[in-house]
Amino acid sequence: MLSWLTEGPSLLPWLVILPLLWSILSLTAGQRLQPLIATTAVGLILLATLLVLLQWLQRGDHFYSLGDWAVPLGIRLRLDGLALLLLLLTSGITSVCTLHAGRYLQEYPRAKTYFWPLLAFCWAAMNVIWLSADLFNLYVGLELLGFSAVGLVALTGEKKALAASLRYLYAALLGSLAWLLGVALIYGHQGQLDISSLALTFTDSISGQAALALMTLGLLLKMAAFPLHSWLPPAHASALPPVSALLSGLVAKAAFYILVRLWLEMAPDNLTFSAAQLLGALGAAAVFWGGWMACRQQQLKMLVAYSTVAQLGYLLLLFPLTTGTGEEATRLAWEGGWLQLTSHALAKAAMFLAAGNLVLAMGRPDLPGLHGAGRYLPFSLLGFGLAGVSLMGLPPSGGFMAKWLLLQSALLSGQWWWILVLLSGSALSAVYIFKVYQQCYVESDNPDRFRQPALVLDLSALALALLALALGILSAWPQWLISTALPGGAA
Amino acid sequence: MIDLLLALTLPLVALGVLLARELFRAVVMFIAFGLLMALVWVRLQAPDLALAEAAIGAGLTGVLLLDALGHLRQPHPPGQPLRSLLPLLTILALVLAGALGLVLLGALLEPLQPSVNLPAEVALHIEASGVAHPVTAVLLAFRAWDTLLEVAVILVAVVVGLALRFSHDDAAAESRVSSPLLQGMLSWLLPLMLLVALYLLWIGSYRSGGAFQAAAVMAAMLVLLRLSGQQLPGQNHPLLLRAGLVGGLGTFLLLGSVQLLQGGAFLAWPEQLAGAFILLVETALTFSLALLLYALFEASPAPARKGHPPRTGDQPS
Amino acid sequence: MMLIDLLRALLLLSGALFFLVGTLGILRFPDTPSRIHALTKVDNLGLGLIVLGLLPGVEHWPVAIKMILIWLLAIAASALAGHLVVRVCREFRPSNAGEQQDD
Amino acid sequence: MMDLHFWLPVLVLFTSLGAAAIIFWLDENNSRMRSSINLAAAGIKILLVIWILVGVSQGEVYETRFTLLTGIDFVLRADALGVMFAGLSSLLWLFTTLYAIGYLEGTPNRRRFFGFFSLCVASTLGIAFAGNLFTFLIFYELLTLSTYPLVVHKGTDKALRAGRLYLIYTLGGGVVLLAGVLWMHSLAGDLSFAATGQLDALLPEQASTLKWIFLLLIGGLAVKAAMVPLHGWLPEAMVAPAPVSALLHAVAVVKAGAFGIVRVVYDVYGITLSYQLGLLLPLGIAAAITILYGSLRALAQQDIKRRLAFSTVSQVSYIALGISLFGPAGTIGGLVHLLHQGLMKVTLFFCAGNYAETLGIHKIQQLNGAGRRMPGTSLAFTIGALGMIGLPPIAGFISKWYLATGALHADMDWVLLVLILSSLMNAGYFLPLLYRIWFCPQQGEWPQERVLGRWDTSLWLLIPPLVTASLSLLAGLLAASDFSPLAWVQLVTTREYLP
Amino acid sequence: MNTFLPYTLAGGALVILGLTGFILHRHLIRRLLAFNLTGSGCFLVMTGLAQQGQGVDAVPQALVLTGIVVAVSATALALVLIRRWYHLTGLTGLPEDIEPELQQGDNPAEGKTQGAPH
Repeated sequence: MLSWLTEGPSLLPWLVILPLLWSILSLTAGQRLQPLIATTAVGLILLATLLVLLQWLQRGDHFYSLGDWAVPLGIRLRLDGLALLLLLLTSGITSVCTLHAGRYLQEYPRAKTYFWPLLAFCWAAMNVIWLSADLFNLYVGLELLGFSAVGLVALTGEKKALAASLRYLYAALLGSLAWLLGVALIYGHQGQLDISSLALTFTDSISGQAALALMTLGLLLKMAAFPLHSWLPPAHASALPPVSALLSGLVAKAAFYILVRLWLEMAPDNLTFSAAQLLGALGAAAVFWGGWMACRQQQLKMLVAYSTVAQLGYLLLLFPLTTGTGEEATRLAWEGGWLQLTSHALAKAAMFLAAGNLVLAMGRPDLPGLHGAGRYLPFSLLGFGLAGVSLMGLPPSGGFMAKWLLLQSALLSGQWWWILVLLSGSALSAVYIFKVYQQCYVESDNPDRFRQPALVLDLSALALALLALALGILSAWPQWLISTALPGGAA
Repeated sequence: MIDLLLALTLPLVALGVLLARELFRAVVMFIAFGLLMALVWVRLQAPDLALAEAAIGAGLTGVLLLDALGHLRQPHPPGQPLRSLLPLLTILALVLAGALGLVLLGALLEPLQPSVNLPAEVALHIEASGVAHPVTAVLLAFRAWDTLLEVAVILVAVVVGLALRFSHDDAAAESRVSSPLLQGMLSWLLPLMLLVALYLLWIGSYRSGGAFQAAAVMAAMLVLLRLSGQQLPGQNHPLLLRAGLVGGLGTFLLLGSVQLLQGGAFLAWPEQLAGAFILLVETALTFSLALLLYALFEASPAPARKGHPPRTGDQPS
Repeated sequence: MMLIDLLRALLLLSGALFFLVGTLGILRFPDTPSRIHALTKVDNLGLGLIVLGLLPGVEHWPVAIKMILIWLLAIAASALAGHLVVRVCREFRPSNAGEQQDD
Repeated sequence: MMDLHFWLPVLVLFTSLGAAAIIFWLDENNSRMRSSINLAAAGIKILLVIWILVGVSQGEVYETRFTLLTGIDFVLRADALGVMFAGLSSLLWLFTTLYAIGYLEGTPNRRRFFGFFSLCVASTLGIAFAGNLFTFLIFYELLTLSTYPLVVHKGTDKALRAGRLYLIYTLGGGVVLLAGVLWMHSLAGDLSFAATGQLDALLPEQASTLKWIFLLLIGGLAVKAAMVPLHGWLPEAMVAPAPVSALLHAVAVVKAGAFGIVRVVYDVYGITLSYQLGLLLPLGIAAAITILYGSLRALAQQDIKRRLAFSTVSQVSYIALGISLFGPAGTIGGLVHLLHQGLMKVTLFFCAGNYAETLGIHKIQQLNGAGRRMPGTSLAFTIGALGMIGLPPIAGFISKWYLATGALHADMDWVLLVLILSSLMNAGYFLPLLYRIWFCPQQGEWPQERVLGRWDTSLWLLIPPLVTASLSLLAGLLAASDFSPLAWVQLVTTREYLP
Repeated sequence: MNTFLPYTLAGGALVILGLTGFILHRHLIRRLLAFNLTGSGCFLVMTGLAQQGQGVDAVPQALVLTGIVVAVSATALALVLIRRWYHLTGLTGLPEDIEPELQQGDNPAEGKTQGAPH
């Protein structure tokens, strides 16, 4: 076994093949077979992810040349600690979402047929992006991800969902175009597309800067950074809960992931102090604006969706905190940023699942609909609460650990203004999260309208929330995983 | 000279597309633009792209747009196509565009210093790829990963289309054009198109052409059939149709995994049989892609039928 | 040699001229049937002339056959298209007198 | 045995954590099971704490430690000071639970209440055992979170408003504390609490930074300790059910703030360093102001619970005052008051709850003649109130005695004045109550009388205040014995002043 | 200056035009047209620029072929959504763009379509 892990072929392609196979099968098989296929596929993908983890533990970072064609001609997959973290995260969250969806979709018989293939495509696309080291391949991956996500949002065919998905699609398309143009410039000037190879030859030129700027713009649009965020809240709020969880938890992170690879890996020398500060400022603006808008929402899912805008803003603080701030501050910010991503992914997915359950249970999508929910204390409410703890960055949660690291980094690098952003952002998130909690304690006039959601719905939300919480206590391992991928500093 | 002229025409036609008063005119201009693009690809010595652009970019996209247009009224009064809500936004957009234009100009005119000579690499390895035509080699050997995912992209679009199709109204109930002359013409045009498609598929391994172009021709054939009101073979077997839709991706995956299962790399073709494998993949792709492209057209939600106009209660005046 | 070149130039030029005229016709003629007239007749003639002008220059005979085939196809297609368009026109004119331009 | 030393502090936490988990899982109507679990957990916890207590007094070390992030450890350690606080909370938790079971009998949402109640105690014990600032911060915030549902338990507008206010104050304080901890951490690394502080190495160039950090830390903690002007939440939070008030005022929240101040002064900075940096005097002045202001406000209140609340504001600052007096006597006074005030205040709140629950009494004027109707409750109330004033032989006297001695030792004579003034005011706001209870005749009907059993009220409600009242009496009477709170505090103090 | 440069520049111009149109237009199909124009511009830049440097290059051609197929998929996907949207609302633009107040009046339509929890 051990020798197979060290010497056997890498299992990376399976992480994409399996979801693709799943989608093919679920498109051709009948309705009755879907649960079986889904279970098998999720099981196999989880297994593959675990084996990939074991392989990585044995042999460390490695590349996988597809079709045995070497770079620059071919495309290669790249596995490092960061990619592995996201793979694990994706597998974990998506399988819980699958579990949730399996039960939840019984309410939506029509959407059910095409939900599974789209979900599988989405999964495949995410894995493609985490593993990809090729600029154009990332374009295809982004499109695959964007289309399947748009499809998932539109699945209910409701008016709101359609408007939201159209908005989402157009934003995604615009973002992809900007990315594609950047790729075109880079290929024209550099003659290659592999990120790691480009890192060696990337020079400070007009075309290089223009390409980076374009790609950054596209990615910012795709990750809904302020002020390009307006497409996100309706899309995430109007989708089915498992879809929202997936989108907010994982899909929105893909663009950020690429952004980091781009700047910190491909062109670290091109990131000037002011550019990094600008990115950070956008993040800060998102934190405030998203938080403020979340406070103003009356619909539960809209509130959660705006909170995503705010939380994604924190991620952008990674750039100012890693640019020219010294080794220790860079390390802290790097770990803090990715830990923030991880904990937000878990917490937000939990929160959307829980919110969906609560809406289902209470029969109303708005905040006053929650009146009296505290009486029944469904696990979903508990899940929502625990996820909220992580989002607020209160201990003991992953969110707290992440913010702690970011704060430390800011303090160490003397950029005290980010401390203010982090602290006041946390306060702002406390406001909107307690706004929800508070509703649950109000006694309702009609206590009997509560409808207990199925246990699996409740538990899937709770499980993710507990994971987000546990990340606060067990963050040493993820932290180590992240630290192995520190660009430049790993060696 | 001709290049300058053509290059100058392109933005002008594009401007026409954007500024056309009527949407229909804009779409027609767009199709013309697509055909111009095909010419441009010829001038850029990319005949594959010319074929694809004409068939897919102009042809299929045009048909899709026209078809959609037929089902949409125009709530906006014609004229003022560039009407936007905020004048500020307009100014902002123009300033942004200007800035981007300058940057782009700078980037495009900068001297090129490629660090890698990829065409040389392609020429070096084409022998090993199993095909003689470089574009096909890139698509199905060197960067087969992209192509695989690209097929998935189309499939996603089709799946979304299927998911959003109205179940209650059968699209076939629509009035379709039919005439004896058309039927007669089709009866010898269709086989010809099939022949052309197969020819394109076959030629792809050593000259311009390949799965995508062939599929586009085949899809056009299917669209023609559909428009002429004929039943498609297998139309009443949804499972068969779906199998056809996923067949390309499935075959690609399976053949790509052959080496993987024997301990090799994913998407690596067996050394001696590379050409055959690629041809197999291409054949499967052609048929499947044809169905997919056709399904893009077909899967669109059927329109409201005559007498049942869409609810117009909240239509802005 | 000279003569052939001259002839080819003449053919190509007149072909282009026919196209120009046909295009003018599409733009200027008042109603659909007359526009179709311009399209089907004049443009096909122009295409024919251009094909004829190009024929002497080809090196392999299959190419020549292909060009002629293309011409024939274009003629057939335009005839059919014209026929269909006119039918649709006739179908729609009496019922909706120009007010329903959206269908 | 080594394993047990590692696991014991966690185990103490887990008794209430586990209880919380089970209670959340149980059905709302299964109150018998719920009560059994609550009481069993409370009992087990007390036993475990006693075990630790004995061990610590014999010099054993119980420590749980693992790494959270590089450079940051999660540390639970039972030292003398922590065990002192843990002992108080676990003891009072038992009585508060008993009381709460009786108090909430038949009301809705009990599952939620007791679940969070247990969580709350778990976090309090976490605070007690926290071995470094970071761990302390974790449980400090957790305490905020787990008390919020209790404060808003009734779900009325008033409760929600109080909850909001509570959050604004405590989360704001949490943020300030976080800033302080963060700064300290970046300056001095992972600071485990140690009896003598460990910042000496940083002097003198970091002196002013250390002062700023001190301000942040104390500022954050002062919110929970309800020091003026950060006390606004406490009187508002009185809308919560009586057991919650007991919890807030005596067992957990306010005490956590005060305990945090103790930790910072003694175990982070070290009393000597704090003294050298001149940090003690400002702290003492702030405490003195709070004491006087709280008493003044208490005098003006007509609502019993609000009067008690302002009394808490005043009394808790005795602890801070004691800390700020450099010298063992002052320390003893402050720390012992932490225990004594808990016992006495919890008694008072139990009694106030009994009056409200049984007779519907909320205002002071309504108390007339209550002594005859509810003799047991009134007896307990009297003991608590007299103790608060500082009358011997009740526990409160001991605290004030040591505080006064400490003030003299520390050459801060003005403190004496504060103590005297405050005691006078204590008398001023408690004696009228006692007078009304015992000596005024009943006027008309009780506002809302319920007959619960053949005693004053139901036994669930009666026994806890009687026990805590007798405990506060005993703590005063037997102060000189080896098992009194005073004795333990003296042990703690000798360790703090050891070097 | 070679054959490819004019096309590269034309590609740049197309991108600018298309982007401006994409931002300013409100009609969804017009925006789709603008998207396609921008896409074509990108393709031109990709091929043109690469071939300026290294002569005829199969790689960008293959990439553009992929891009064309992706673009047509995008167009089809968008059209599906537009049609469905139009069918439900009679609108050809997004509500926020056309009439901001439409949003508010839109809420009661929540459970209108199929599949609402029963």
